[in-house]
Amino acid sequence: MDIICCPLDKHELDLEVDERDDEEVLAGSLVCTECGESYPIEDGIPNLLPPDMREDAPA
Amino acid sequence: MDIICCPLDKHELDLEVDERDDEEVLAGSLVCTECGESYPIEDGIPNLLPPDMREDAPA
Amino acid sequence: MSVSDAFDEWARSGKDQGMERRHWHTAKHVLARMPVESEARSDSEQSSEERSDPRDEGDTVLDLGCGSGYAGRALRETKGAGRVYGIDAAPEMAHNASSYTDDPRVGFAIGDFEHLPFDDDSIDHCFSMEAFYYAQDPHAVLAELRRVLRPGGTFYCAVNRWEEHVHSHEWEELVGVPMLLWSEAQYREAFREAGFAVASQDRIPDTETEIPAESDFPTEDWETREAMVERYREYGTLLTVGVNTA
Amino acid sequence: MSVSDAFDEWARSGKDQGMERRHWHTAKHVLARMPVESEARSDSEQSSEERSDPRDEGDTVLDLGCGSGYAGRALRETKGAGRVYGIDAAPEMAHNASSYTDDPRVGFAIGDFEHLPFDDDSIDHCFSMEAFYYAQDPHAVLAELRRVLRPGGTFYCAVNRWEEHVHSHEWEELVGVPMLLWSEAQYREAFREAGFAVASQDRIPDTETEIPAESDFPTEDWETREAMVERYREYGTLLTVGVNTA
Ligand SMILES: Nc1ncnc2c1ncn2[C@@H]1O[C@H](CSCC[C@H](N)C(=O)O)[C@@H](O)[C@H]1O
Ligand SMILES: Nc1ncnc2c1ncn2[C@@H]1O[C@H](CSCC[C@H](N)C(=O)O)[C@@H](O)[C@H]1O
Repeated sequence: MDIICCPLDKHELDLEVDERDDEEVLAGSLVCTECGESYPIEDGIPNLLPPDMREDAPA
Repeated sequence: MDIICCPLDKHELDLEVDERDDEEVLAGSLVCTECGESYPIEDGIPNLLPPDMREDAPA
Repeated sequence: MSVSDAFDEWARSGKDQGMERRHWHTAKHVLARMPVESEARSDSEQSSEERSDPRDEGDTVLDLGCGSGYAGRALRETKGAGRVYGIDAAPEMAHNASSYTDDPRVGFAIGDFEHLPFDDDSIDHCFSMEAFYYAQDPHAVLAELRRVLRPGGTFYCAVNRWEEHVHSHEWEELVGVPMLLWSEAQYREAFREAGFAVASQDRIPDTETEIPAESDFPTEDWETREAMVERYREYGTLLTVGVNTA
Repeated sequence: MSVSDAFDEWARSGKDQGMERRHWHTAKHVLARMPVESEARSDSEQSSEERSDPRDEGDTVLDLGCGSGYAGRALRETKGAGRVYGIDAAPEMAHNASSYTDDPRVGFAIGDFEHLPFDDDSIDHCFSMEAFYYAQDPHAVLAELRRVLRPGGTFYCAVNRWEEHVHSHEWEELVGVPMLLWSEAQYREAFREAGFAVASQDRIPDTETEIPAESDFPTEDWETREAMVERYREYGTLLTVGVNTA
């Protein structure tokens, strides 16, 4: 997903791999090279919601 | 028809009225202010074909 | 025989109205999609001096190869278009079209769509049904449209004859005048080359033309019912919509 | 309950597939119109270094509020789209969508369409079905789309709920989340304000949803058969197509 960027400041993301198979990264995170915000990847799907919209965000 | 122009050089046209009723010019001509080409109006309908495409043009 | 001589003859024998009736089956769906505004757009910044600009009274629409002129009449009635101009290269067509309406905001002229008699940036939308493929130089038509359409203006190009539509290939021979035969991709490519963005392209089926029962085939025009169904229900009309991104 | 919590629940109970089945009746006609190219366009000037650009392999399409992700799968299969991305704010929706395909050129992400995680000028076309009106700030969605779409790129915005469609007014209460209710003119105006040209707008009838016989009314959902016919056969889906003229 080479056109993916940080939803907040639209800067590049660095990939940090925790677990992968032949085809894709299953778990890990995408970290914004500008603001440092980290976006989790679970089951191969990145969660690029702004942090305050994430399920685990304090209500 | 205020946006009508010469089909050849796209310059403004001057209206010359031969016959009119209350609503429109029935016969007359539209003359290009730049190239001088004259376009006939018959039964209220201007013939703005390039001159060499007109019916009366020599074949 | 030239294209306009041929269509003068059609106009004299009333075939303009036959075309209107048949083309309406799909043309009405094309017209329904057109984003024609009936009032000045809020984004148009006009000084009070310009208040007589037709645009204050709604969008200006051009109908290329207008035939009986039904499209302009319909857009005035259904969408309140501000002004509608129909042009046709066949004088008898333009005269017939003019005789079917006395709406002062609908005007007709005899003209060639490769040499448009309109100012730059003077038109909001252009519609054309079953006419574009008569162009001798289709690229010249697109260049002219690009010139007369305002930025953001649309060109609705509808044809019943194109490469993928196999049943339309023989028409050239039947009508006796030269006719373009582009593929769907060629339409898109030519539009883009001329500076239009292609906003959409699809086939609009004609669900209204009556198709006789199996036992009536072959008919005068159709070998098989299957072919006739394909022609109308599947191919129908090809619509390509371009937007002037200038 | 938040919109994404509500749709997480829908996804868990398989309602994503029910929506796919129902929405397909009109969505397929919307998708058919999209001018998605399967190969690099001749007008794209690319140096050999840029050959790995996805665009060389066809257009890139984004599906906003993708649900089960059927739109992206269909555009890969029918038009050979180069890449397709679906985003949905409900994590369970994105996970379901991902489980329905193993096409490596179809990707899903959890994301908010008011905060798009895509580079400027990176998308050729955007499709969205039955999602736009959940936007808290619809103008922000349009601004984001304007940013990510390439010049000449299209936004296909399809909704079954809008002002003129009287039978959709009560939905907000039924679903329990706030929902926008724009008129057709408001869609056009908002698109133009955001810098899109409006290429077309029309209602696409749903001719497939079965409508019971007169004697079966009132049903659970419908007081009268007439109202149900109006809902599906007349209103159907409102499609507004915008083109980024930037
Ligand atoms: N170069 C040209 N310039 C303008 N009109 C042209 C033309 N070549 C063909 N035409 C016109 O295009 C029309 C095609 S027939 C279609 C008529 C009408 N649009 C309808 O849908 O019924 C004819 O009237 C013909 O005279
Ligand atoms: N702000 C937002 N950003 C992204 N997706 C959103 C959203 N608000 C709502 N959605 C999603 O939009 C979807 C609407 S349901 C429609 C799903 C699919 N397009 C179909 O046609 O079946 C839901 O899956 C919901 O989670």
